[in-house]
Amino acid sequence: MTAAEHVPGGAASPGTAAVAEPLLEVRGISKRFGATPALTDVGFDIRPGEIHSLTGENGAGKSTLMKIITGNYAPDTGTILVRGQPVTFASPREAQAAGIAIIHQELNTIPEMTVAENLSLGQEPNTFGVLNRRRLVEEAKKKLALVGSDIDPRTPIGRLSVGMQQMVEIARALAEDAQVLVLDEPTAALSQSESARLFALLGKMRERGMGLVYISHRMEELWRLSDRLTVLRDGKFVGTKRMSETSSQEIVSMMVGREINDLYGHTAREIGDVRLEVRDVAGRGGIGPVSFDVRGGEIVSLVGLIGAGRTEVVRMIYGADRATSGQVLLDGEPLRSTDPKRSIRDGVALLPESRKEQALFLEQSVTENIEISTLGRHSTFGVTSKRRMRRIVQPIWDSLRVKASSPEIEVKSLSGGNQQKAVLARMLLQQPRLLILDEPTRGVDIGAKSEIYRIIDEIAAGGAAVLIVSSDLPEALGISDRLLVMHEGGLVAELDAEQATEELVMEHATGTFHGDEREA
Amino acid sequence: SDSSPVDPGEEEGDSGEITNVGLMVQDISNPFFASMQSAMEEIAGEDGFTLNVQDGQQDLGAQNNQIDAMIQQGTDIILLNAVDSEGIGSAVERAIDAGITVVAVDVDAAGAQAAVSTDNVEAGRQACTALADKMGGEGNMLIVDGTPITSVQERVIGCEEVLEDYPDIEVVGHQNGNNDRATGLDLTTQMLTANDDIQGIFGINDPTALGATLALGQASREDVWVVGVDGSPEAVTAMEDDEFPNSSFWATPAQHPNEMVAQAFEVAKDVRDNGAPDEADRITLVDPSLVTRDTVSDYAGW
Amino acid sequence: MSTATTAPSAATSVARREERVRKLFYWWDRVGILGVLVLLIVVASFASDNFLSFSNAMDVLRAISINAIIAAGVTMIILTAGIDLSVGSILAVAGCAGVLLHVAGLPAPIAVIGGILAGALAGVLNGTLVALLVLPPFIVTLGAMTYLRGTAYALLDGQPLIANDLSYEALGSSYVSVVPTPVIIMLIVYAVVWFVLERTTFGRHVYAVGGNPEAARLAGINVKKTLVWVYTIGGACAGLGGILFSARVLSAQPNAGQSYEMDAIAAVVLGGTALAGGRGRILGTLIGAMIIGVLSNVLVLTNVPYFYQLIIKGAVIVLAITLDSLRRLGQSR
Amino acid sequence: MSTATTAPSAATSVARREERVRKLFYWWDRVGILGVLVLLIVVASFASDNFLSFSNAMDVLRAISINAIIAAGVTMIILTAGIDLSVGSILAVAGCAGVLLHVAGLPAPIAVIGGILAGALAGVLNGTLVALLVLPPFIVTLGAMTYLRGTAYALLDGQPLIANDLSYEALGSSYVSVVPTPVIIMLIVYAVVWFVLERTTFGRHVYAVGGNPEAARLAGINVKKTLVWVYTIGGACAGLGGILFSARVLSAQPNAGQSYEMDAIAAVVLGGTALAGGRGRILGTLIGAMIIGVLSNVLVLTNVPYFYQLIIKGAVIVLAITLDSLRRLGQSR
Ligand SMILES: Nc1ncnc2c1ncn2[C@@H]1O[C@H](COP(=O)(O)OP(=O)(O)OP(=O)(O)O)[C@@H](O)[C@H]1O
Ligand SMILES: Nc1ncnc2c1ncn2[C@@H]1O[C@H](COP(=O)(O)OP(=O)(O)OP(=O)(O)O)[C@@H](O)[C@H]1O
Ligand SMILES: [Mg+2]
Ligand SMILES: [Mg+2]
Repeated sequence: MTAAEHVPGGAASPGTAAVAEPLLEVRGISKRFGATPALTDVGFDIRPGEIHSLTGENGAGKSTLMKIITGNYAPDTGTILVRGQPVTFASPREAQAAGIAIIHQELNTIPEMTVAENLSLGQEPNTFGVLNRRRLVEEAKKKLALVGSDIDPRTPIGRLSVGMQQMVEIARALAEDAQVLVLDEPTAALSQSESARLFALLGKMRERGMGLVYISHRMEELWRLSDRLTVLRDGKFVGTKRMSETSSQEIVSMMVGREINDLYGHTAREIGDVRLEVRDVAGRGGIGPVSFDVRGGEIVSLVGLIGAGRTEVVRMIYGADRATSGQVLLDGEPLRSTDPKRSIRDGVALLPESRKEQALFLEQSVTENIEISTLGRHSTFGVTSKRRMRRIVQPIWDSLRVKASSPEIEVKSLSGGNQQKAVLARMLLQQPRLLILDEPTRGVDIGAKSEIYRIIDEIAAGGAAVLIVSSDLPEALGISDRLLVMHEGGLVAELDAEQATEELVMEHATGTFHGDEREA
Repeated sequence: SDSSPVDPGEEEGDSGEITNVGLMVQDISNPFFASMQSAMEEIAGEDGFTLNVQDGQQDLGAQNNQIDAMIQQGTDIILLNAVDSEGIGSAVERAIDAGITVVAVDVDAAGAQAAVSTDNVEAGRQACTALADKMGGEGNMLIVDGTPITSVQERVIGCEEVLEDYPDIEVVGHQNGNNDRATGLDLTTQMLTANDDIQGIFGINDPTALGATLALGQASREDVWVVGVDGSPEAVTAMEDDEFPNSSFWATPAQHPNEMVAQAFEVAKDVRDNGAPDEADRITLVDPSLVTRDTVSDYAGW
Repeated sequence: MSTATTAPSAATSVARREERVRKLFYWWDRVGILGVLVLLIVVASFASDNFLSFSNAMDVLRAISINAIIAAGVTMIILTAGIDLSVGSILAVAGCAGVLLHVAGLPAPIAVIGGILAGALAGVLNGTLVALLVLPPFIVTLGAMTYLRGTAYALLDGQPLIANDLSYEALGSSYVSVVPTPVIIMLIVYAVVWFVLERTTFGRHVYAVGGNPEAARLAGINVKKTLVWVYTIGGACAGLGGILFSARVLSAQPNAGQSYEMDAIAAVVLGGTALAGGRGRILGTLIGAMIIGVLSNVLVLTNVPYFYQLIIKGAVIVLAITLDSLRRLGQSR
Repeated sequence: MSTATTAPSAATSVARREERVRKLFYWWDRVGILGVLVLLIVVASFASDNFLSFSNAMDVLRAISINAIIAAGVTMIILTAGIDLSVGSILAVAGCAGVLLHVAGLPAPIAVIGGILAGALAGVLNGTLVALLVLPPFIVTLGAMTYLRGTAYALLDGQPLIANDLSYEALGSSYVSVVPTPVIIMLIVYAVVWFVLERTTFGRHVYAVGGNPEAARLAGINVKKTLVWVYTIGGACAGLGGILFSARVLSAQPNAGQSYEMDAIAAVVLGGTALAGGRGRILGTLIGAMIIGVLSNVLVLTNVPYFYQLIIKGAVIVLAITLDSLRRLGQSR
């Protein structure tokens, strides 16, 4: 683990005035949802010119705490102080007026509207209700300039990448002269380069004396950005530490209540014969042609910048999208790969990139979500049995250690990481020969991550070929045997994970590599 | 009052030749109006004009639009069975301004040059007189009403008028259906549950009354008599004992849609040749003739 | 329950109690509108002496049977986030088909099956347009409502076709012991649809397709096939409704079933199925249909004038959904 | 366009060209169904000699004016992911209110405004139930459709109220130069709604509420207020429709406007507005209404028998949406 080598940002930052009065402070906050206590007696504060990180397992209550601070929920008990003055926020608007803004975990944009319209939402420039469209665009340009972006404000925001949309949201918050900005897992859907841009921006904001709350599950980001760090567990306050006075080990054990020694849980796996052969597969939008192999028992990561085409490639293998040319072979047999149903029958499983949009049935129970792809296998003449299903689901449920009262509850009431485990359980039930995972640990806490890695490793050890798309470089390096680097739709490098470094991967991924060790 | 600067009807002119006739009815799925259609189709075949039949779907707005389209079409005669006799007035005026001869059929239409219509109030009177007599002037009865449109309401008015002369008959249930068999059946079934002691039922038209008859059959009720209005073929079937043994259908005042529409067409031709009749002769009222189980064998039908 | 068994650990017993509470909530969440129905029945029995009798109960059930059968199919369609406005017209076409087959001299089972198949066929067309051409179901079935009505008229040249000796008359008017046959058929339909939705893979697919079509596709569900089947079943249910209708009125009525789609959708939505798809229960629909049926019945029994019936009916529908929604709000607090 | 100006740099000219292409696409995306309308007009003018005349064009526009005005309001409601099934009944109530005010001797403007206000009031009730009690719009407005119809009947005791000297008759039957007044009113309504949707903050809020209510709320938009207003405007539009209807038929008709909600929704959806909300254009609705109007008109003109009219009408509606969807599919490739 390289994270510990980073210099804690706070130590060097001139803005950190330990004596400064907190911009915002909460004391004794509790909040229940029905029978579930989401927060119990939590305290937290944020000072000018600091980045205060918040971390903890999925479902620890981080988002809930932030929603209370920003006026989305009312706390059951506890007080909120803004610059020492007790306040109550009846709505997000009131919190905004007090200089507190939030970038939510889920995007809050309106896809059909333009960037400019999204930026001005709720406070459109107008005279007696009539829009001033020129000012709308001008103001949008100014706001975008705050985050150093020059996108055309007239583009429908839905056409932008998640990262760009997030920049728009940040621009909106900055333009409202926020003193405190909360970012709830902002990098979960961002590429390396987009994250870098975001971090630079956060640095500037800190220098300007803003207080930033940064929520993340990524250890290296926490180290890179934070001045202080607070850990929540099961809705309770565990502790606040200055980064200069703590260690990775300590943070992890604060989060999960135990130590995680080997995050990636590598076992000695036996690499078998070639299972997956991708031959000159090309798709729309200048993707490919790409060719590569994955062997049984092998874990291969597909890395690259956002938009490099990794998702496209794996979707074509799975048959979710149509390839314009090329061939895919599994154990020597050509995969027809025209639709996912067929692929599943042929032993291919795909964990899609976006769990809410592409994987989950939010209104349905966890069990129903897990069993959906294998119903046919576990039914007699199309008739299913609840008992039989439970018997099949239970062991997987247990082994994944999903944090929920019962497998019968609706999946939407699970935290993000636990939802991801439910999707992974669906893949496991398929007992695939080829397992494809697109961003398998996006938004997942470190405890769950280590379990997911352990499961992936087990599947590979069972002889399956595993292909992972990951934007989390340390993860890709840590878990895989081999890395395939993509750049602008093509495969540009194949690297041995043992020898590769983050820097080397980035050089290939950005197309700035000039050495001659290219293998692919 | 319509000051249309464009008057397309004028170009066609009133050349004696009839090339285009429009027949507008309120509800074509009712056999009563379908009978009008087939009668007119026959005449169209003989006289060699084009017949344009439009269904008003019980919607005054739709009939307005249909009249406008007929004006465009250069229609010579409109035989109009209006959804609402007064409400259609402004559209009739437009048609007449455009040089079309408009004759109302079955129900009057405000502004029409002439009308051939049944006396619906009289039909209601005949039906309920027959029923009251059959009930022996005493007992409880039901009225299965229909949608609130002129012709239906007039029948109920006629019926209630008659019932004032029968103080020993009480109307214990009065519900509105959709002038069809199914709602007649459903409403009657439920009203029979509410009121055990029933001797007679008046349905505002034959489909409704036949629905009531089915309800009685399905509830195995005897000694209850049903009357309708129209004199439709199904009512005839229901009254012919051997065809429909359990039927409690007693009587229906027959109206003659086929004759009525043919007569209306003759009146229209007359209007074109000799001008509109004066107010006193504007309406040709056709009295319904009562058909009962006793007289059904003499009834010619539509 | 036996106290003789070895005492379970405290933890297990708490878990069991929680499980029971959870199940209760589960059940209540699904059939909560039942409370509204019960309330309505109580009010109705005060309003009319004749209401609470076995024969009136059967009247109500018979009166709702056709709407309820149609609504069962519509429930499945709405679960996939679709809608079917053509069920009323399908009913007419199927009734006409059934009677025509009877008139053509074919035996009763053939006529009945023919009618249901006619309905299914109309559903296949709806489903194909919705699934394969990805058209909005609202417009597809609005179009179908219009052209199928035209077809029903055209089949019979616009006139009702009376069939006093209808071979399958028994379906409409006979009794099984003391229960009217249409009511029995309705209960069978609900049992079957319940089984299909709750106990078969196809049922799971219906919920999945309605909940998240993209996820369903990636999970290996043939979304298009599922949709075509759902509309086909919806059509078949409406077809069965048409057969029962014709058996009840002993005739083919080309104008039968007008605006039935609204009654069916009202039953489905009152029953708690979300128009957005993926969430709802078939039992709720039955209760929704009963609410509408009881309401109509008691208004007739108490001889309320037509205009006021409309006012009361509309108000009670809004009230019912309000009560149901207050319950749900209370729960989430 | 002038070539005399100093030549712009190559980059600017490319940018300008792109801007033009972008605008073209924008436009085409919004009014693409226009192509279907044009096609229909071409077919219609071959089918009937009487079709392509100025006076017939005015007839078509006058015939659609009421539906189009109602549909304008319904467009706003559907943009918020809602629906309004009660517009037909609102039309009846508003017409009755207008005529009753006239009969009571009040001057024309008061009667007209009174009718529109009656519609708006019904809309306020719908909107309040939808927004404040978070009830499904479908059921709320289905209930309203029923109780408002009852109210219209009750207002007039079921009888049409004839008013041959209606003070605001001119709204229904007069001309402004050669254009019928209802058509002018329709165009004004569309201009206003277009302006509201495209050029005011309120319009932006309507799209936002329909596109992502949670994001709208977080951005400080008063979602509930927006919803109440939208249903109110929808009610006012239907109320205006009722006034025009009564002016056209010189009477209050309590059974006016039945099933008009379907025509209005059909126009909206044909016009490209998504029932899921957030996406659509008011101009599309006008074109959708025109498609329906041209279709009805040409079917009467060509003397197609009634049953076949229905079949053709249904089929053309499905065909229109198919063509439109093929265009969209083609575009996304
Ligand atoms: N609206 C809600 N209704 C009911 N329960 C909720 C709601 N929101 C959150 N919870 C529950 O409250 C707890 C805390 O959730 P929260 O979203 O704050 O966790 P988190 O720390 O942000 O997790 P993650 O890292 O997965 O985002 C969880 O158990 C969650 O299931
Ligand atoms: N919503 C979108 N609209 C337009 N183009 C898109 C969209 N999403 C992706 N693309 C384009 O598709 C191509 C491949 O994207 P893809 O998502 O496969 O990349 P990726 O390497 O998996 O990146 P990511 O980290 O986003 O998953 C890129 O050119 C990208 O710009
Ligand atoms: Mg969170
Ligand atoms: Mg990707």
